[in-house]
Amino acid sequence: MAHFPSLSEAIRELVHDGDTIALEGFTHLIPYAAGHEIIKQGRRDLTIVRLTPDLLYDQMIGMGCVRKMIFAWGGNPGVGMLHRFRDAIENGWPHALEIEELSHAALSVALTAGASGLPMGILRGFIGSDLPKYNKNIKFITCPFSGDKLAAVRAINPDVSIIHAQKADRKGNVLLWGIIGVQKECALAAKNCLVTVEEIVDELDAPPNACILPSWTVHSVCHVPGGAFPSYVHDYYERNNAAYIEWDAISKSRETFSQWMETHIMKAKNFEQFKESLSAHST
Amino acid sequence: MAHFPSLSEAIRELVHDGDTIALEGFTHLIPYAAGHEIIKQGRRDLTIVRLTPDLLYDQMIGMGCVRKMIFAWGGNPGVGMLHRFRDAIENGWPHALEIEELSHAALSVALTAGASGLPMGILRGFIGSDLPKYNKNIKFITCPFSGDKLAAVRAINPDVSIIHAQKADRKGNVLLWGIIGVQKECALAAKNCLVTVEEIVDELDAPPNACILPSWTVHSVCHVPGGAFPSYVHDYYERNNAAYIEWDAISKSRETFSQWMETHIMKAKNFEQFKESLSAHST
Amino acid sequence: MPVSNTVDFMTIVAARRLRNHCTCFVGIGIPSKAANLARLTHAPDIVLIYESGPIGTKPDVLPLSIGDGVLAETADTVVSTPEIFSYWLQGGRVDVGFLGAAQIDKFANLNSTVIGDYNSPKVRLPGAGGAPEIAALAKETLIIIPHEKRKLVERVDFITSAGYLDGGDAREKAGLKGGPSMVITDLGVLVPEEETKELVVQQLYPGVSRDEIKEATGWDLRFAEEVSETEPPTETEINALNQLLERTRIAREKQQNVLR
Amino acid sequence: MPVSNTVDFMTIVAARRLRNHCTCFVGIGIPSKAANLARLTHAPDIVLIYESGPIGTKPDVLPLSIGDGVLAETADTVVSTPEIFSYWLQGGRVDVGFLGAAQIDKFANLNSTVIGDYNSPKVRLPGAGGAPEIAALAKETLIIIPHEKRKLVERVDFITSAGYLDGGDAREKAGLKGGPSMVITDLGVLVPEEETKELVVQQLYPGVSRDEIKEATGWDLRFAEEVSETEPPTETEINALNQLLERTRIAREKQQNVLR
Repeated sequence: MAHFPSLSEAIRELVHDGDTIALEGFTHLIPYAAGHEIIKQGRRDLTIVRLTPDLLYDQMIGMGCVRKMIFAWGGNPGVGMLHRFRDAIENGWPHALEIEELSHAALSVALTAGASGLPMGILRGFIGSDLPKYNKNIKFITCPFSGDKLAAVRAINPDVSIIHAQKADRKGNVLLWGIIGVQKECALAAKNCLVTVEEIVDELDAPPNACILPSWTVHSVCHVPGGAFPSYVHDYYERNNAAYIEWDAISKSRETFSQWMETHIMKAKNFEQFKESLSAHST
Repeated sequence: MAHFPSLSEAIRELVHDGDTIALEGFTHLIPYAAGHEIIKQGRRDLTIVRLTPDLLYDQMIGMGCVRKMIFAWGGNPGVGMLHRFRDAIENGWPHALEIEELSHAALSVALTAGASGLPMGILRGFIGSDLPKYNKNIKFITCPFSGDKLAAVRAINPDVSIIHAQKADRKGNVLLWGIIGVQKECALAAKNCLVTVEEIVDELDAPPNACILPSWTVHSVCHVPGGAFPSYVHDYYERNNAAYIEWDAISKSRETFSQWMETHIMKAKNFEQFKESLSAHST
Repeated sequence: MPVSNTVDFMTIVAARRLRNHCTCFVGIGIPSKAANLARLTHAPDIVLIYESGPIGTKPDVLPLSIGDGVLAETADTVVSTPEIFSYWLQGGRVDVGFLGAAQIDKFANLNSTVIGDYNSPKVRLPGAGGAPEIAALAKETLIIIPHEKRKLVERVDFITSAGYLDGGDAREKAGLKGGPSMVITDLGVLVPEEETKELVVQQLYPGVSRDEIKEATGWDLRFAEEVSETEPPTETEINALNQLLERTRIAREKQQNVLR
Repeated sequence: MPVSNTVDFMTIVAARRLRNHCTCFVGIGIPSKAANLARLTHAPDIVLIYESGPIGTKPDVLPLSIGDGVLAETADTVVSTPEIFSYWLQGGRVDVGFLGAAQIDKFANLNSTVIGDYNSPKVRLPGAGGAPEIAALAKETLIIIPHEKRKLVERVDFITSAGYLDGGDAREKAGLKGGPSMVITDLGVLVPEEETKELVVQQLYPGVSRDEIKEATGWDLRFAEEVSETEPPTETEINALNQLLERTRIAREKQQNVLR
């Protein structure tokens, strides 16, 4: 059964230096509040997993939390590149960053395999691509029936997966909807799963066959309304596109980045204060 | 885009002698009306696929439509054995029946592979079981990462899949809910998909992330209210358990079976008449 | 108040084995009765999973089939069949799997496929269903089977679902974890012996003798070092079971009236 | 009325290529603009699929990112990311895939991974995203890329997504079907030559000379036997695109006001 700790308690209990963690979300429902808490608690040597690393992973990389990133597309959606990611890869700042690259399809297969208790997943992929040359966790196998060459990718089972969802009930059953990405697979692939939610309600009132994580598959549920800002939560709030656009300038230099992180994230007591400090700054 | 023919037109167009067909449904939403139409049109040499063949496939086998059955569990749920299936296997009546046996897990993997454009699917299965000795479409492969022995099953792509659903809209988008079994995979694995529905509506009013088959994945939608009788349709009608219980006695001998089929199915003009003839019989 | 028959006794013994909060993969018949009895007595937070897709289902009455509407209506969520087997069973989320079979052998291998030769069977049985993967992937399996010589046999005609294979470490060597932890019959309870994995008698039901159970078994049945007499059903167990059965009877009658 | 810039021209040329009822796997940027322009003009029944999960989406305004709420709200259904790639793309249900890249070579191989050496890149690009499987599995792919010498190169630094590999039948021999059918730049349209699969100029935009396009290309660019001048945008196309862009601008402004 899920616990209901505060976010800082939950991160302290679940996320340790050296862990492999996945904070999933495909544009929608990105667990920013949880990611900021990891940065503030100063975790180190993390392996971070995500199909579409964006601002949050850029922040974690720039703050030196990350040893390795497993990913498919690391950019600022609709805006451009991730400068802290690039600086780490191209110049080793703040330290060298190891990477393991897949495609969206292959990484979702790897997480699905992880959720399914399989050691690998298979797909029609990577034929003719250079990616397998640089990732030993992509291999080719031959179908014993058709003789087809298929790509096999090693299953991924994070120590901790963190997602943001619309609702949990008081037992800790979690409901999410809209663009659900690979969150369910990611949650089920992990040893422990932490979910931040907009609301805790008496009854989920879930439609039949909805995307639900039963309470007993979730380690901790934290009530963090607004916790996906500046991404969005379907039926709750829209994406703050301005924040994504502004990130480009903020993150371009090490100095502006470090100062912004210090001012807005490190000094804020919690995520609510972080958002307030941004508003204050923008007016 | 889906067409909206009558059921008999749709079966005539889509189902041919020698085809591999799947009429799926896990207790719920079994497409009886469509199956009866296949029997009445006298199709022969069919390969029939289903996780849980029940009365409908028993009827098709007893009426001589079937050359081969691919399945995991052939019984009368909550009641007992399928007598026509047994008579075909044990005594070759009305003719010999070829079988290809899998488990529920493996057959759902095979249909999922079919839906996914893969030549095979993999699972942790069949180790120590005698089933692979008698089914050449189960093989073992070794995971190139972990060295684990995994079962591989050949993908299944029926010529036609037939399912029953709650609703379609006027474009032919199909919505089903409740116990959805392997219907979506089965529908997407097939060259052509036929759906019988309880209702055709202006708007599906589907909840987010519901189980939907878009119109362009469906060949034909037939409006057949009550078409899943004696199985059930969630939020429409309950299972007629008595019909399942009565089937045991009806199907026990070749004579009572043949007479019942003649009286109730072959003579009925359509599925509505079949149900009327049953009610008349039971009063 | 006596239990009405041995089926009820088997149900109660099986129910006792289920801990609260455990995740139980349930089939129809005695497994479903036992799992729901456990839920209504000592294990209110047990998680019941049916292979048709419902997870965390809490039916008031017993389903007649594995895909009954009542299972979907009272579930925490209903997923597809591919998902139930991949993410949930194969994903290692099932503590206890319940199995029945037409035959079991002394190493707890199960046959639900054929009696006689596969290609020209004496009796063609319904087949594997979900059993092979439940037997392979649940953390432990409980097996429920009537105690008859033709059912408890030296060697099954066909291994549908692997138990301990040839005994000893054969299962482990084949790469399988878990395994059958208990066989509940209508005479007593068998468990695999530590080293050999041969099924031996651990409990006898009140009034059942060693000779009687040996006589009803198709191999030279041995006994555990300590054999206990099974605790008779308590009043709580009997009442809860009777109420469940009564609710089920009423619900089915009502349903038939609606339909015909 | 002139088109406002070459991006609009590229959008319109790409949109023309999309047939009604075709299934189109769309990325953000020009692909999304072009696909929605096609839907609002000659292809009202085009099926748009975004890799974040929406199928049959009909946004009134252009999404800024691939997972925008407007895509989910107007879709026929929204599935998970694993499903979009397995059942929908790999399942063979995508007629046209749209791709961009940082580099393309003369056999239409695409690089969106690194400029320079993989292990110590000059420029680290965002990476593959959905591109390798779209390139491998869509029945055809359309590629959109600005026409610059450093982008259209003899040999890409890194093959992220396979085009025709070394040309000729190399792609087919590797086991891949489909392939790039058209490369739309801001100077013209290139297509793979029948035999060699080398990209050659099929269309030039009005006012673009052969020398100009050769000069902007990193290999010795050749021309198809018949090179046509691209039809200028029609008033219908221009109006539809301008209205779409205007609706998008207003919606984004409104959104920002809500948020800050």
